[in-house]
Amino acid sequence: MSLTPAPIAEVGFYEPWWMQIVKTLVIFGIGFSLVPLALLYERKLLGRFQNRPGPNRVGPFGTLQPMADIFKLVTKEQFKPRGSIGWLFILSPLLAMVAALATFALVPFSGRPQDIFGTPVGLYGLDSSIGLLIFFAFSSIGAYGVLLGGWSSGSKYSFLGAMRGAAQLISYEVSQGLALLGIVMTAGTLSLSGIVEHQSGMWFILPQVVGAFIFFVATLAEINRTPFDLLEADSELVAGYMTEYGGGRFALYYVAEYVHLVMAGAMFATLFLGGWQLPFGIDPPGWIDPIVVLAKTALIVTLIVWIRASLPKVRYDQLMSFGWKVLLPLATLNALVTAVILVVTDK
Amino acid sequence: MAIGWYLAVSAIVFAIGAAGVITRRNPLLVLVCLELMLNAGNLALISFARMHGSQEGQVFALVVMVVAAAEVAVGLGIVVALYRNRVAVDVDELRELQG
Amino acid sequence: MNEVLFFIAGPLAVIAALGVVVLRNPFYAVLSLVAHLLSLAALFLLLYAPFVAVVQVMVYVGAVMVLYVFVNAYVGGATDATGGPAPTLRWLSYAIGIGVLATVVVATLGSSLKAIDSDGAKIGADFGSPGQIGELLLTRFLLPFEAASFLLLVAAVGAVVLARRRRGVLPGEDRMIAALDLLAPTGTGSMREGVGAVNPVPGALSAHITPSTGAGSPPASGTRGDIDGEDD
Amino acid sequence: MSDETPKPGGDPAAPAAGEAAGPSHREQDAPATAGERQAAPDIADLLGGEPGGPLTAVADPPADQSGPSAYRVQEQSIDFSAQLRQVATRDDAELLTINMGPHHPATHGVLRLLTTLEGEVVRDVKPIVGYLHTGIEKTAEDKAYWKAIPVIERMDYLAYYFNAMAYVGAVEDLLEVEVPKRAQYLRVIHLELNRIMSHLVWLGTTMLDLGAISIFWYAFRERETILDLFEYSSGQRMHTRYFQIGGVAEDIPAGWEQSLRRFLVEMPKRIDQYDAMLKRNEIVLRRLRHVGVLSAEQLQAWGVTGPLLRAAGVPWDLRKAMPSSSYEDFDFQIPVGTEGDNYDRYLVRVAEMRQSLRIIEQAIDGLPEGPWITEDRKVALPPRHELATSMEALIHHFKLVTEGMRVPAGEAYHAIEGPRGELGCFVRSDGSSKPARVHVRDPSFVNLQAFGDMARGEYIADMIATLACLDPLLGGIDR
Amino acid sequence: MPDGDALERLAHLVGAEQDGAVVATVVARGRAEIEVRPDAIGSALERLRHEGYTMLMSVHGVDYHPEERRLGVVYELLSMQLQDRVTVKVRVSAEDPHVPSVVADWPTADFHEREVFDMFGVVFDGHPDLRRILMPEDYIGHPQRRDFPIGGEPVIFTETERRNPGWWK
Repeated sequence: MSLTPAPIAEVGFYEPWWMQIVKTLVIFGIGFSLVPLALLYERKLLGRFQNRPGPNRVGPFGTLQPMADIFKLVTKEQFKPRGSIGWLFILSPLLAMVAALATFALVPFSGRPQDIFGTPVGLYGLDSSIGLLIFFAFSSIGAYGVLLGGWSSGSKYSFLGAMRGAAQLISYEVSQGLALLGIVMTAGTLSLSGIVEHQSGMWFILPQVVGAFIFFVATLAEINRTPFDLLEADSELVAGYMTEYGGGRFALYYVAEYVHLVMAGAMFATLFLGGWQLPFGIDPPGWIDPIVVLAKTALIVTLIVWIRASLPKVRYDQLMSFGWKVLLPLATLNALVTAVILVVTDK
Repeated sequence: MAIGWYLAVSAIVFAIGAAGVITRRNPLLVLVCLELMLNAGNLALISFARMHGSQEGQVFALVVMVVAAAEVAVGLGIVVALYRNRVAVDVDELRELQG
Repeated sequence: MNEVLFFIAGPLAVIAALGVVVLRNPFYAVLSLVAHLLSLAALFLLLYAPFVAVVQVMVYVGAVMVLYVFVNAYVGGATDATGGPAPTLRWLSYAIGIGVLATVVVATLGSSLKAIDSDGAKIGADFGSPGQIGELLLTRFLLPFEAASFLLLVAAVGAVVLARRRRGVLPGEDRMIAALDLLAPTGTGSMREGVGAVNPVPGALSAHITPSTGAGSPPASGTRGDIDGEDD
Repeated sequence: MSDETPKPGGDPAAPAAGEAAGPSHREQDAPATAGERQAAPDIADLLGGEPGGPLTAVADPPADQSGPSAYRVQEQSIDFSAQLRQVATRDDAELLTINMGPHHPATHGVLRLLTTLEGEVVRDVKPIVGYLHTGIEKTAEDKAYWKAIPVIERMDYLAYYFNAMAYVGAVEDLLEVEVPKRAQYLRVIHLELNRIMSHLVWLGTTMLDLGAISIFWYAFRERETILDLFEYSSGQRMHTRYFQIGGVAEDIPAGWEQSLRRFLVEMPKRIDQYDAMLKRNEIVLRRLRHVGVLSAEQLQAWGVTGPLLRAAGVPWDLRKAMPSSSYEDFDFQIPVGTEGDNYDRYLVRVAEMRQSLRIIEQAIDGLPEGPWITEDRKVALPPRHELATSMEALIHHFKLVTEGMRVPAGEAYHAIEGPRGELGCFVRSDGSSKPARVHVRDPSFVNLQAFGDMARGEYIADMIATLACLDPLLGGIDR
Repeated sequence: MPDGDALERLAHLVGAEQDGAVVATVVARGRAEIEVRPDAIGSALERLRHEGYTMLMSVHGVDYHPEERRLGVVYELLSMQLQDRVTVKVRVSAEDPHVPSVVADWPTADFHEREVFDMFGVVFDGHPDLRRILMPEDYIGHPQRRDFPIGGEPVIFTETERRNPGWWK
């Protein structure tokens, strides 16, 4: 029994059990420490877009502002509305948080095993042959955090927000998945590091520009970002599903949102921007690879923040019809055209 | 892990589902219990696939999932239609469907 | 490792299945089914069916069950019919359940399946991978595959036809008084309730079916909108 | 719970008001209310149909104060407001009543909207106002004419110059005092600056409601410049009390004109930038076009004026139609829309900002020399230097500061074109030094009535956009 | 503003609708005013609408406290065609403060009449929804009346009252 490989993951080479635990902790730590960074980055960037300095009081250049925010939220009183369902109300933010953080394990930061203290270590948590599917599986579990959180709050605003949110997440997940069919067909694998390896010649953003566009737009809706931030819809539904949340539980939702933001950047970088690969055949030493991935992630995050600074948000019915009537047919067409081209050019 | 264990779980879940279909009166929950039975079948299929080392069982499981999804779509459509037209939702009182 | 995972996921699946049958609140029953499906997905992984497991989570948990939760919230989480099944029916159901269990156990154990107490046949590394399953689906099982997809299409159309509104909502049309009119206003957060002028909770009507919105706690809690609830 | 249900009316034969209600001042009010009791059957029917009606309960609280008290009885009338008006739906439609406000990010203050939704579609909406009522009109009755200006200014807190202008104009009508030309021009400059400022706040908050966050900061940047100008000329940024009866408080300081001209050069470029961001933005177009449409006839029936009416194609602007304060001297246009949807409202307001800039430019170019407040010593304070030399000036100063001016008895209604429509002030004088009645016809108050017609049948998100484009100001509505 | 002659013509037209409807006419300081009997207000406004005064801009309540028929309701009419205004006034006694509502013909009067009712206690017969508008629903008295006492008003909220009835005494 111990001779058969672990069915969940094919890690490619065997890592000792302690290394797996260390990796888990490190990934968790990176995920958590990226959140305040992303938070600060977005606020600073928004500040510049809006002609103001942004946070600049706490710590040098306001760098400690996100920590102060999180500290403030965590130390606040925890309360539950009287109409809420207690255990679900507590569980839902945790669910959202766990589902968001779990996807972090899938991002490959380097294709080569790095030699750390004499042990070869793959710079990823999990490189499964179905990595892409696992990513989608976790993001569909994430919808439960929204749905249950809004439902258990016992408020009409939360309820409406949750219903909207769940419908939006499910609808756009379809387009998001279909948009990736093209690269899956081209690369011939669902493994994320396999997809990155396949981009050594040309990044997928060039041949799959339509797919990249659809994936990006659908991702904006999936991670609840302008112009699709209707889960919160603060102008009509106050804050949507998290209206009744405060303190630490709100912080969990908030953190999950920023994990999603970073994950969106990382996934786009992995799938379309060549992951750790650099163009023009530049082959840097292995320790550069994670930095390359993070830099590409930051690029996408910047783009998302830029969109937030400039665009209004759409209406709910417009969001739905855009998703089903524009993105979905376009994604299907993209998959079909890719398939035809593959068949024609290949054999 | 012996395959028998998985089959045992499958059998128990199937029995629970069967009992639920009989006891439950809310059509929504009847559907839910049907899902239980279908999933017990799925588990058995996949166990047998593992046992024989052939993947046909997994393919069947996938087909069962599709059938279950179709059943859910229609079933929930019926529940919503029922709810729109009637206030109480109780399978024992649905005489109209008897034709 | 596999044994540990099995003895976590297996009992969890059974307990969650029991919860589906036993829990009175439909919302909790559906959530229980979600837990059951997740533990089944873990079992599938242990059985070297990673693709089926992920599809289980993506399709079943991610889409089908969300639909259930939706409909549940929409229908208002009406509790299982008042009083539950009749005692005879309940005992009958127990009997049937046990009978089915016995039949299945006898059928599997008594069929003298050779490998039932083994770990299963030798399998390759890519057993159950998407590539293998896809190949099977598009070669040997093409007809079931097409039939299933056609079934799905028909079901989708059927569901839309079933659940759509019968007529459009036209402004100016006279409104017929329906049973819902008498029930829905209580608990929908009218101003009367806001000031405590009406008491939304007690009384047979509002206990029997909660408002169409389902916005709020399960009907069992019974104190929603009760602004006088706590300390006077 | 059951003992909390309100009891009807109390005993109609309960003892007189003074005994039960306690505070002695109620006795003064009792005859009037008791008089209504005889004449109130129909209104009692309206308010809840309880025997004797709520007004009876006003006069006669139940003698037994231990149980649910008199104040709960009043809520019978609330019941009425919860009814759904004009909800035309099929019998199988599910309705959801949702209470937006008084504390809600998108209601522009403490407005409360009792909204009936069918899915995402608004079937009925009832605005409930009064949460910001501060009794300014009552307060003004207790102040000398020229000391009432600061309170009047605080009604519509984004159009304080307009509030002051309407009130001051009405008092000047009563006094028949001549306002010097320079004062009139200075008033025009400040009014138009105020109009731009008000529209800027509208632009920022409306786009914030649509989800565009940055435009808010840009609009407030320009608003800051205008507030700096106000501070420069009057010492205050808001509620400046710059307009006086008979003129303005002070001449513009040295250097103010240069600051204003810098602003006049800068502002058109800024408006171009807003247009570049919003005017052709696909999402803005989709959110605003064909939304919240109301025909000109309906708008006029609801008494709506200002940009809303102009957006529906009616070129009605009091600055042109009934010019006061030298508006006839200036060359400007009235922007009108065609369809009357939210997008037209947006276009009209932005175009109005450009026209206001034109007016300001002409006014500052042609600013006449001369006094900035009337020479009538009965109305305006004498200049500081006269106090040291003239006994008469000292007497006038003393009389004005201690008692105020006496205004001949009569009534006046002075209406000007505010940023939100016709802003009129009704002043009744009984010949004393305090106004006997001040009533402001605030445009937001009137325009809000049309909101139900605009929002019914729209999506809930469009309802928010429509409300934002209506531009209600709760300070003005509640007064 | 119509001059004296024009106002007399309007008053004549209004009076022709109903005998003795016009009580007085006033032209003073840029303001033309027709005072009519309370029961004639509907027909008077309707007549003036035919004369081009199609918009009702405002309704003011006034309290002429020491004088008799002390409550007044002032209707400000506007004609967009003539670019002109005319004022119609009715006065009622505080003992019998009843004025027919004009909401059916002039929807804009809705909030105005509610405000006048709220502040002065003038009851508009036929108003579809005559409730308090600015003051709280459970407020007692009509605060804009001239004899309404100022100061010392207890601040009463339903919530406090419910918990501690009669606390203000």
